[in-house]
Amino acid sequence: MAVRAAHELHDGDVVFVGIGLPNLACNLARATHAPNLVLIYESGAVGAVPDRLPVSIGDPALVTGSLAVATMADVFQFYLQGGRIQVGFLGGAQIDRYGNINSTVIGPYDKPKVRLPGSGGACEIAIHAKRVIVVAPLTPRTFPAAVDFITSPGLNGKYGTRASMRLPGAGPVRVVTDLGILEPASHDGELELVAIYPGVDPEETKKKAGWPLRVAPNLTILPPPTSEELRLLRDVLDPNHLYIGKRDA
Amino acid sequence: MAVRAAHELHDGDVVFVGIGLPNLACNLARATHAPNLVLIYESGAVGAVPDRLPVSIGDPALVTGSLAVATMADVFQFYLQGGRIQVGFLGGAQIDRYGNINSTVIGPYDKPKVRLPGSGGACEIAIHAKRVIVVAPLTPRTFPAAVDFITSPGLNGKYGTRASMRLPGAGPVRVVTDLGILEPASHDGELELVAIYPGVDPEETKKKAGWPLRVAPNLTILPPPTSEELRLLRDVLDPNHLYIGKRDA
Amino acid sequence: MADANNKLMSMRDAIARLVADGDVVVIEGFTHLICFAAAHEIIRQRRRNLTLCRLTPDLVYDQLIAAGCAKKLVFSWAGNPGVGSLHALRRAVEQRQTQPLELEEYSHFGLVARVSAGAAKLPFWPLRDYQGSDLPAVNPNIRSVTCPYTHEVIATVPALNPDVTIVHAQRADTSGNTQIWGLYGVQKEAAFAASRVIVVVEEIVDEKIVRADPNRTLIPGIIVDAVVCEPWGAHPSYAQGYYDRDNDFYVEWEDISRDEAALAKWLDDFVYGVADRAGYMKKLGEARRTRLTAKPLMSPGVNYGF
Amino acid sequence: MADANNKLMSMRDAIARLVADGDVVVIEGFTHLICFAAAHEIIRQRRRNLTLCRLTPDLVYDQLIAAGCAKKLVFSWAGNPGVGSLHALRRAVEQRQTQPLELEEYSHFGLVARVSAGAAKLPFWPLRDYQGSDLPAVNPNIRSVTCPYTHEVIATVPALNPDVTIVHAQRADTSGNTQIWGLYGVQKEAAFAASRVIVVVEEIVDEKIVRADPNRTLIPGIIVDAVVCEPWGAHPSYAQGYYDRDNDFYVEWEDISRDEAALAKWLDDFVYGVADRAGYMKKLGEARRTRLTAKPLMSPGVNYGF
Repeated sequence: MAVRAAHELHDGDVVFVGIGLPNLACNLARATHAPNLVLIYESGAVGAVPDRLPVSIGDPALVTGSLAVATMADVFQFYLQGGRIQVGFLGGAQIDRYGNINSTVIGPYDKPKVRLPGSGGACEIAIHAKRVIVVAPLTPRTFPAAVDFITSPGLNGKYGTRASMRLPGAGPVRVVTDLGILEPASHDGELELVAIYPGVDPEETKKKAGWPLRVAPNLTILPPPTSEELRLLRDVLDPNHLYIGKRDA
Repeated sequence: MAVRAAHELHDGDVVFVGIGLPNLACNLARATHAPNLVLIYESGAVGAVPDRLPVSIGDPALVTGSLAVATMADVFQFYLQGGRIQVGFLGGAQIDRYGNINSTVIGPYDKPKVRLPGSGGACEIAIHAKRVIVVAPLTPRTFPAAVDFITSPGLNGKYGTRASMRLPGAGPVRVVTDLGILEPASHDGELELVAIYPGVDPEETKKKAGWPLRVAPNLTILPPPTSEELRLLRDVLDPNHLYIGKRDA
Repeated sequence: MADANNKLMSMRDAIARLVADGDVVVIEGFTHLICFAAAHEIIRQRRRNLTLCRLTPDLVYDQLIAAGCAKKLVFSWAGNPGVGSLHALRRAVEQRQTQPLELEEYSHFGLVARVSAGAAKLPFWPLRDYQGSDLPAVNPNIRSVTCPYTHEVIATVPALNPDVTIVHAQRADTSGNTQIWGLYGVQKEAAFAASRVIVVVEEIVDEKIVRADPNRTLIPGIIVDAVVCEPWGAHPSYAQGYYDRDNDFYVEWEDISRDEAALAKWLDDFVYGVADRAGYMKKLGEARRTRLTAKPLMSPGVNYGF
Repeated sequence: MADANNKLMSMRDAIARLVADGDVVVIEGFTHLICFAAAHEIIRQRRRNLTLCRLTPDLVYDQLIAAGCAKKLVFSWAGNPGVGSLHALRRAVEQRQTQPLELEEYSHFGLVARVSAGAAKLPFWPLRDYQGSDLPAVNPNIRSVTCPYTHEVIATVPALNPDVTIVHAQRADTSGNTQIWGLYGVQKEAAFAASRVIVVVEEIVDEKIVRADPNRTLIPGIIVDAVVCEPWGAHPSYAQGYYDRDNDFYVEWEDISRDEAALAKWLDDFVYGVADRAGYMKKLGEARRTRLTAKPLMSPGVNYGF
């Protein structure tokens, strides 16, 4: 997934980075095709070049040697709301067929079965980032037809479409999973399978979503990660395999 | 006037300082009875201890050796609007009987006889500072019954009283002139003569305002500046007599 | 305060004098400079019914909740950064005890906006947020205004003005002029928003040090009520230039907090069982201290001359 | 820009490419770091019908107005700081020429709020101001909203989003990561509010210098379009650590600007008559340069290690 996520980044993009896999993907992209990627963490570190894999988004390694440190008021008002962020990475406990994301509660809000951490910056990232890339394993539990709570808006839903709500960003334009990539259909914003990894069975994959997952007519088979990409991930960027297992790469 | 203005300051006051006489008064107060005065300039210098008489409110001497530098957004939002400023100094081309101040235009706004600099921070200082001290020479021209334009609100006027407008600060509680001190009457906020310098004739002084100037029953004669105060002003604080003539002291 | 030039006091006195039962309390610091030392003293002094506000409750509020100090939590992301859950908090919410914990939930931007309004003494703050989210449906404090120019509907949050804000920082003088470098979080806004401010620092420095680099001063002494010198006061979070984040402890907290008994024992050992921060650090041990101590990496100076 | 890592260009090219007739232009800097070099190049390139926005028009806009570049002025305090009047501006307003100068007037707080809204891409900014003042009566852009919590009426100003903002600073790298110390003014907000940003610096430094002290960076390269290296570019204003304010010239301007002919001659000599900033400084003379050069007063560094 890290490799696929890295491929979604363009050189020069200003990326709002989370910890874990997104961070890894950004560093892989910087080490390969996107040397001019600018990483911004909601903690206020701008242009960070961490010399170790940060465990938290406020890791001191993100500050030392960075280009700038911003107050969080500036990060959210001037950078994010100001429209300066091209890419935002999001994950979530639940993602519905329209890319609405739940990171708040499983079950009813007032009597939750599981209390999740909540939005953090996710809600505003989903609204303001020009493009949102979602990274999550494709399972029926993670991809139900409808989420228990909408923390971060997707492409369509009970509150309307992004256009009707006049949201500044394009929302989740790509969902990177462990089996393949989902993309919203242009006409209704429903996520459909547009690409799979080599050796993955599309018929099997269709069963992994909580709704009848459409397969794009032009379904493509993704090339396997290059040996160089795998070497970077396993030996350089995540030597202790904190975030990547074999499959994840 | 500098000496009288200095006497209006209490030790520990946080003062929003302008250039010229107010600055001189603050430095005199710091050198005498108010060593813990904290000087804040709208330019963002906090706790400045200028080693030369600053010519502009952004003089580098205000920054070097200061306690803090704030953005102007912080100065106006967090310090002034935030209610952290005890004293603001204001001057003006015209001050009316209720302490409304004009520093915008002489004549009509659209076809001014004289175009003055305008508000700067004066309007918000008049609204938010806990106490405002006005410093101006007492002449009919400077103290008309009504001003041509209200730049900064006083105690009463066409828009109502400070209470009816719910203004956070007390407004111009003291007007220091070259002849004596004016203070607003508690019942209607009209400025009246409450103190004069030694040798000043109250009857003559009454003629210096553009309205029938009331004299407070308990009119006091102010003590002359001490020799120490004069020495500080003339030899130490304003050696080149940029801001003080003999009389002004 | 009595003496504007010396607000120095012990953590015990600062908490005793400035934090009362039922207060709205902010202990800020986004991953960086989280004042655990103050939280532990609040636990030792058994404050109750506090409304705790923080973007990320983090371990610091999980501990206050476990110790029974909290009545309500105002937050925007309640996880163990990089690890997982805050189990004391989850227990309080998922298996509603006799006295359940009240929650008021925002996004980061929303809570940043609340302290910004508080600092500016405005009753609300406008932000472009929450369209298409369920958050406003569960939080009636998220409202809106119509722009008087474009007539757009813009979301609003109300001002947050805590009774007391506790800020950890690298250094301050005895008047409370406080300098911070590295991540700022919302420390400045939280301090200006509060009725009372406690600054806790790694080092007390002479006013001359502050005046030698005024652009580093984030919080002016004029808004500070107490200055506490508490080296390592932010552990297990970190202080840039002083010590690293104790990521191992954040991982250990997963198991400690998951088990109520283990958590109670931890509080007995490391909070109730020690008199102060010095005692806590002694208990933590020299080895960990040595491992976490920051290596020197000094920045060059700049010229303030004219 | 073509190359994200090298935005370096001459002042001539920067103005030619990024400032057009009719633009809304902000050259900020509150007494400190006012980019006269950019203004002079705008005059030389004979830009017309500009809407000039600044808290304090200062000499820099008095010169642009005298040279006929301005259609409109948005401001909050139009005087010669510490001296008196801006006579070109006063003539344009008091003795309305064939094409009079349009004025839009705020207080400092109001204009600070306008650029803050612009930087945050909000359509308005709320502030507690203007009650009891005639300013709203002469400026229909000063309006109000009702607080959705307290129902207070709070004043508002509209966002200011200039076509181009020109910021002077002490130093930047070639990507435009810009560091400022001493007075900040509204440089950060003005830059974030603009569609195009030109940064003019005393010194181009290696990215390593910027990264050695990231807390000093006020403006990130990602919002910068052009970086111009122009030593003494802020004279007669000043650059902390580089040169002092030329107070004598501010005083001299009183007489120069009072007399239209003298002002025209000054423009001929010091703006039209020189090719660039180097020419201006040469004309200004070595003696003045020497007198204004800043003395060294270095701040100590801080530790960024962990």
